Amino acid sequence: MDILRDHNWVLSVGTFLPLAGVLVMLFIPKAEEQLQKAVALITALATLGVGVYTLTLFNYDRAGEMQFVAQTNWISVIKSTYYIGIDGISLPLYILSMVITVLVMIYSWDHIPSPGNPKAFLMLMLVLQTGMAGTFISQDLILFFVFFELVLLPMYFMIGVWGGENRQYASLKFFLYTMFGSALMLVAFLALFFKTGAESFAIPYLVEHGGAIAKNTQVWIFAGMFIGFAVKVPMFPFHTWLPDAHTQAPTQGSVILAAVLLKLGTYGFIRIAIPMLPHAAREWAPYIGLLAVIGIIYGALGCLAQTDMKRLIAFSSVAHMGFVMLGISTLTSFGMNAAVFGMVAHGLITGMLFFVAGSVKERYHTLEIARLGGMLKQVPHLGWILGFCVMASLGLPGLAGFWGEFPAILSAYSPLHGLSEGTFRVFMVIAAMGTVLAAAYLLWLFQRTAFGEPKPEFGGPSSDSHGQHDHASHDDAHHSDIHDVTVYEWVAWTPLLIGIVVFGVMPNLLFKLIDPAVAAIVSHIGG
Amino acid sequence: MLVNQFLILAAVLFCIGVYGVIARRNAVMVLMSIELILNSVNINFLAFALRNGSIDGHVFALYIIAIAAAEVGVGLALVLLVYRNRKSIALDELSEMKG
Amino acid sequence: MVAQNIAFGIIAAIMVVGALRVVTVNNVVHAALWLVLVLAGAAAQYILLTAEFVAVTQVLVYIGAVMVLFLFGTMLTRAQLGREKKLNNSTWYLGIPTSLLLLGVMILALTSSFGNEKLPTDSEIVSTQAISDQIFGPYLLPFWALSFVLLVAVIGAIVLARKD
Amino acid sequence: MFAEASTVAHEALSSGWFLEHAFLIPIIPAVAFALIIFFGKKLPMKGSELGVLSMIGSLVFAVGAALQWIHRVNGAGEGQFIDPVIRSWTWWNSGGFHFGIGQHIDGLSLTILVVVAFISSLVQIYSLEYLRGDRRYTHFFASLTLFSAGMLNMVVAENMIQLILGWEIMGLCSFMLIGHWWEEGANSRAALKAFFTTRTGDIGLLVGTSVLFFSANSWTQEHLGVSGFSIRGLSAWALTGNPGHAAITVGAVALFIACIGKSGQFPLHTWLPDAMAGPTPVSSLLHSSTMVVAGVFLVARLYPVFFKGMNILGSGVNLITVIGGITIVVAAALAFVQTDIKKVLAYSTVSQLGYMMMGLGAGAWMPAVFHIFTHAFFKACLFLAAGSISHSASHHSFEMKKDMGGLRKFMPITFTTWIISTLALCGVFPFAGFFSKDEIIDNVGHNGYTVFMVVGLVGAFMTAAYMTRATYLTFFGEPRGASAGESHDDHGDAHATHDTHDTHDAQAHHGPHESNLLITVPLMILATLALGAGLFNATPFGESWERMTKWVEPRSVVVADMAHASVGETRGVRTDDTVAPPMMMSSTPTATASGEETPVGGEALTTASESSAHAESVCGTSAPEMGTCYAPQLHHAPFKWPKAAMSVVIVLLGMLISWLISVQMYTKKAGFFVGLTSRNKLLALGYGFLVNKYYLDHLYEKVIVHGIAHPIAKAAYWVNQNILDGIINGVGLVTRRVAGWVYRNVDQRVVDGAVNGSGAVARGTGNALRPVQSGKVSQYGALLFAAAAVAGLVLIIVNT
Repeated sequence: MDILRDHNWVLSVGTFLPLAGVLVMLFIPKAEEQLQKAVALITALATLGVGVYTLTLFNYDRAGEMQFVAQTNWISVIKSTYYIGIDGISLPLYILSMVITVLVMIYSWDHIPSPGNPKAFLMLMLVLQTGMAGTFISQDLILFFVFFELVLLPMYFMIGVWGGENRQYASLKFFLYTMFGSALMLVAFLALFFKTGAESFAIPYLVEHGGAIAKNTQVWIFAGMFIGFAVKVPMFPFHTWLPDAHTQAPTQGSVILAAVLLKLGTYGFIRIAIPMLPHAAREWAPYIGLLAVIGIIYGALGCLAQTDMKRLIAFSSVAHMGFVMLGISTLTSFGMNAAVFGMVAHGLITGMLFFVAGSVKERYHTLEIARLGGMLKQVPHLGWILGFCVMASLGLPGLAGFWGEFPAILSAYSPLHGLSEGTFRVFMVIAAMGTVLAAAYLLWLFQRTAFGEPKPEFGGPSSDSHGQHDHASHDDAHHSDIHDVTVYEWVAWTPLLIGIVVFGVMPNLLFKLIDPAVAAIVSHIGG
Repeated sequence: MLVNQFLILAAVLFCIGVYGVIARRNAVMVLMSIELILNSVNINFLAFALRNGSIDGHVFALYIIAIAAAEVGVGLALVLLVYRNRKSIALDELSEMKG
Repeated sequence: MVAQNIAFGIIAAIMVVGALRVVTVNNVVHAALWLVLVLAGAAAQYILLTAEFVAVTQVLVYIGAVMVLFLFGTMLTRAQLGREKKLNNSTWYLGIPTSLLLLGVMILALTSSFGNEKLPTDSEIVSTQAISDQIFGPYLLPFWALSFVLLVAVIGAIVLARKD
Repeated sequence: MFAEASTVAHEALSSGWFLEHAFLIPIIPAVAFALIIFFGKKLPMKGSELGVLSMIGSLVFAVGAALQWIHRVNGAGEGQFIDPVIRSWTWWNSGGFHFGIGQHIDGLSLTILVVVAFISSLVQIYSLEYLRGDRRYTHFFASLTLFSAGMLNMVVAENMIQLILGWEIMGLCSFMLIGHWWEEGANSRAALKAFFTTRTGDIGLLVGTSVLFFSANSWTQEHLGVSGFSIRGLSAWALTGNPGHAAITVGAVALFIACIGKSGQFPLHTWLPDAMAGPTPVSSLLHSSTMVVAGVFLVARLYPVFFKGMNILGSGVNLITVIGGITIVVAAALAFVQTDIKKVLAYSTVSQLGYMMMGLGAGAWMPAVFHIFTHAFFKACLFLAAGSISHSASHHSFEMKKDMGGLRKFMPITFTTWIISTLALCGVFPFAGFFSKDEIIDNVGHNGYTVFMVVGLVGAFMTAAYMTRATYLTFFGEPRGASAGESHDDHGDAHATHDTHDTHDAQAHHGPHESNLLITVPLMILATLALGAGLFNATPFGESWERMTKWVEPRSVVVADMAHASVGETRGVRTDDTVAPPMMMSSTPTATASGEETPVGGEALTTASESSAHAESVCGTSAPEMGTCYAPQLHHAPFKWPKAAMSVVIVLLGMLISWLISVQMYTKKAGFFVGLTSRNKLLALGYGFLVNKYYLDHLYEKVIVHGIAHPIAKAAYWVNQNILDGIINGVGLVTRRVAGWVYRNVDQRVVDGAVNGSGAVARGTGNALRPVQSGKVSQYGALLFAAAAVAGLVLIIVNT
């Protein structure tokens, strides 16, 4: 029996289990909030359990090949099949999506954003989980597209219903942007389908035959995919939805958005656009690289200009995804390894940063950097966690961020042969400068918010009463709820923190997985 | 008879319906335009059914008719409700989704 | 064949005109009546396409039920029966380029793909039995689904339209 | 993930457990750090005991390894290459290559290991007392321990990535420790500045590493079976692999930029004085003796790369020497106008680092490394003494003019240790500084860098002068300010808030007194070393005394490398990279030559290098036809007493002049009013001066001091504060401005605007996307159908 097809049920189960949970929750009355939360959490945990089981079954010596492959007829009319499988690139992201969902569930236990209604909120989250997991395992373009879009709606409602004061604007912007992108993406998919003889939508088939398409056609098709994915990433000119969406979304929304949703775009590039259209990829690579470095510098400048903590973190996502895209644009296995690692690392770190931002907002009712301060004194644990994430985010070696950042810079020195080395070396230097800017804005954020004395409005010492102060003396409503990290937050955050350290110290945990899979993909580009 | 004469007729009807959907202000009118569109689709189905000598097109045409009936029912019910709430069925006054 | 072509031409002309009136006329009731005309034309076309049963259903369901619904809806919303200003909204002009563009694209696609391919002429009328065999054979599941849809629609309509 | 490596047994060279397990040295404090963070607060001594114990543990391991290394060297044959003890495990792999983490232990790394572990231990013991009762006692020790872990890791690093790891961790700890008292904005700003400045330099580190990696990787993989990050691989590649000139030059320059940032060399040195905002033990450990030499260490570590890249010994000048030389003078000049004792020491540190850089740039590898060694002791001692003063005498103030003076009576031990270290710093004969600093100056001259030899001598003169001034202000003359016992809370409380602990404020009010044992014992130990460390490599006393040279300096001989054979399997296996021992290639004429020429005894190398005139190892000058080089052939200046005497005289002259000026400036002025003591001092200064003292007074005050010294120094300081500093701050400011502008105009208007433009199709114009989302179904319909039409069109076009 083919080892790569053993246990091929695990993926389907892991993907669709959340929907079962949704069904169950449908029949639980709205009033039973605790029960709702419990069911949702149990479902997420069960899903994660399946994911872990997948990890144990996964054959790490053949991480380069698709495993647990399952293929059955689906929409025979358009020759689209239900075709799923997982390899070294998909696996980390697949698991990441499950972990993040669980943690967000835990965090939601006592952080249901207004206007309440945990039932709908958690159900949306479970649907989201299905969409994310499905996107990472689908081996059929139509299936991929369906999951890709399935992700869109729950996020739209999350932002639009549970978001901040300006939520409708943000959610519609997010929605229209991504719809616009995915429309073109779909056209590109169809064109690809017809150009390869309208035989099949299966990704391996298209990867095999896509290269034969005439170069100019490839460039056009790639353009469609590029816009579709670049909006999701987001890359430089298409990034303006991100700050609004992040700023307005509820904490859970921002976390999932940053941790997983942004990865759908980059994953699409690695899995679909580049291997299917190698010639076009070579044509586009310098421009992608250019946009990537622009994004790095530009996002950093954007961060420096921010006065709102959450918005700053959102902009930093633009910069970090710039590094990922730079790695991808080199079309070398070095770069793509860095990119995939960067995706996971950014998921952990930025997700964590958004958690912190959410908790700060909950305590101080503001994210104005100018108004915050002295967090280390008032909420020491929260402050130190923020510091830790800041250090991880600016790419400190020994923490996960470094392994996405430095190899990306490294790879830019020698891109795939045939690409202009000079151009990419310039990119390398610019990207390296980006790291300094990153240090600048992140430390600036940390210094402004965590160091110094707490502001008087939040119970800090007013100018005359200097020195130690006890919260008991300040009990007006404004900062009576400024407390340190709660137990739910600890439970929800610890795995992320541990992950950041572990992957930072032992990067091979991931690289060992990624490398063969990436090599398989790069082999299609002829790299 | 050409295949195209039916298909193009359907296309024309379809586009007229589209125009109606876009241009009309009165909800009932919009529903009517949608009916136009559905019918054009039906014509297509039947034309292809004849062309391919298969019978499935007929079945789908029937389904579409049924669906259309349901849709009109619900649609008009909605219109009634809206009218009852705001004494008007002018669509451009319903802009709740405005950001 | 000539006869059929002529019939098609006439009916088609009537339908197009009717459809145009539907979307242009300034009176809801008139529009509804024009729509009846178009639907009848469609039924005629179905017959030309050897689809008797569908044509009959069209007449029964649409012209019978749907239009009545429309008229009731019109009455209940007290749209005055006479001419009515501002049946079009402020941005109606957007519709023209859009629909023309759409039409162009479709015609382009159709002509390029079907050229002047002919329909088979010798095909006999599709018997109702054949259709029912299809519906209650391979298409049984969709049929059930459809019945549910109708049920839901009826209930939904009642719920929505109830006065309380 | 780290699979145990199978270390090939060295049949030729002796090894030992400590050598083989040197990688444990950084791991001990790393573990201790974790323990302190998680359990420190619960422990009886708030976790400090863990820090101290871990440092002592590392020290034991380091010393053990060093002894075994010495044994290894002594056991080796003359002229034989003593290959470093390298172990490596796969850390990460990408693009089919494995990249290792492990240890690269040789004389250099062991020297630094011992120094770092030793000074860290002393400083931590010192801190037990100095920071007693501090608000963040535990955090302080945690950061200190983590710093040691990072530094030790950087020193044992087997490859560049591992080195960067340690390098950045040090930067982080420096950030946390400078900002230890972050309640005050000034401290956190200084911390930010330090981290940011060094980080700016680190661009070079990233770029340089990338450049070198891609230039070297294929060669090293083929010939040595190690990656292009490996230090061994890079050294061999630089000397043997005929590297492309452009690549290695760019790489070396880029790396050197990082060193400039980290070691506070000339353009980027401004962060170091500000870093004195941190607690004194931090200044003593990080910002004088250990962390700031990281840049120097990097140059010494990858010396072959810089040797080739900078064309050292190839011409009379190169980037490293220039930067080093400028730094020496500029920093020394700045030290004259400081009133904060720690700032004086900071600038002196900068200028001493300049010496090391200059030495390395001029091919004086051994003296530079030896100067790292000695400098660590006496500079750490000086800082700790300063700390002891502020702790026990001057009420947590470091202002020499305001709060010190005449302390020698109150704190005899501090005074003695300070004097010894000062003499060592100035390079007076029997003290440690003499043997290293003088060697640098000597070799720089000998290698043909005459200009820089002069610079070095000038620097020595200035060093002597400003140190004398500082000493005078601190320990002589009248007690002033806080040391006079008066408690002025104007700035006292500012420090009291964090230096805290009322007990000591109380004592400080009792007036100056000697610190207790926890502080004085480290001082005495360090002073002893400042006195004696020079004997480790006492060139003047003949070659038998040049132990460091023998033990530490890598021998530049051609070795045939066995690694080719093992490349095949080592590549495949994940436990790879462990290097087969290089073996002596008796066939190579050069090696045998250097073998024959050597007289019996341990000093094979030195003779080889002295007789290098006729038996020249090709390493460094040209690539050997077969085999590999790991170190360039360097020359050693034969020691000549006259030269040494000259420099010593210069130093003494500097002291004398400075002393006279100081007396005239600081005491004489007061002398009119205070009276006797100062007159006594004048008498004590020698009768002859009494006669025309006003004339001298006039001469010194007006002509020399105000006429020359002050303007120059002040100008330099002004340039420093306003121009260089201004540039750095300005850059930050401008960046923020630009950012703001870009954000407001480009992001919000142009880019967003372009997007919103599409909305304008639907209706008129307007900000944001509102026009599109008018919420009107009809417009949505229009958009939808139009999009569908466009999509269809595209589809048709693509499809036909």
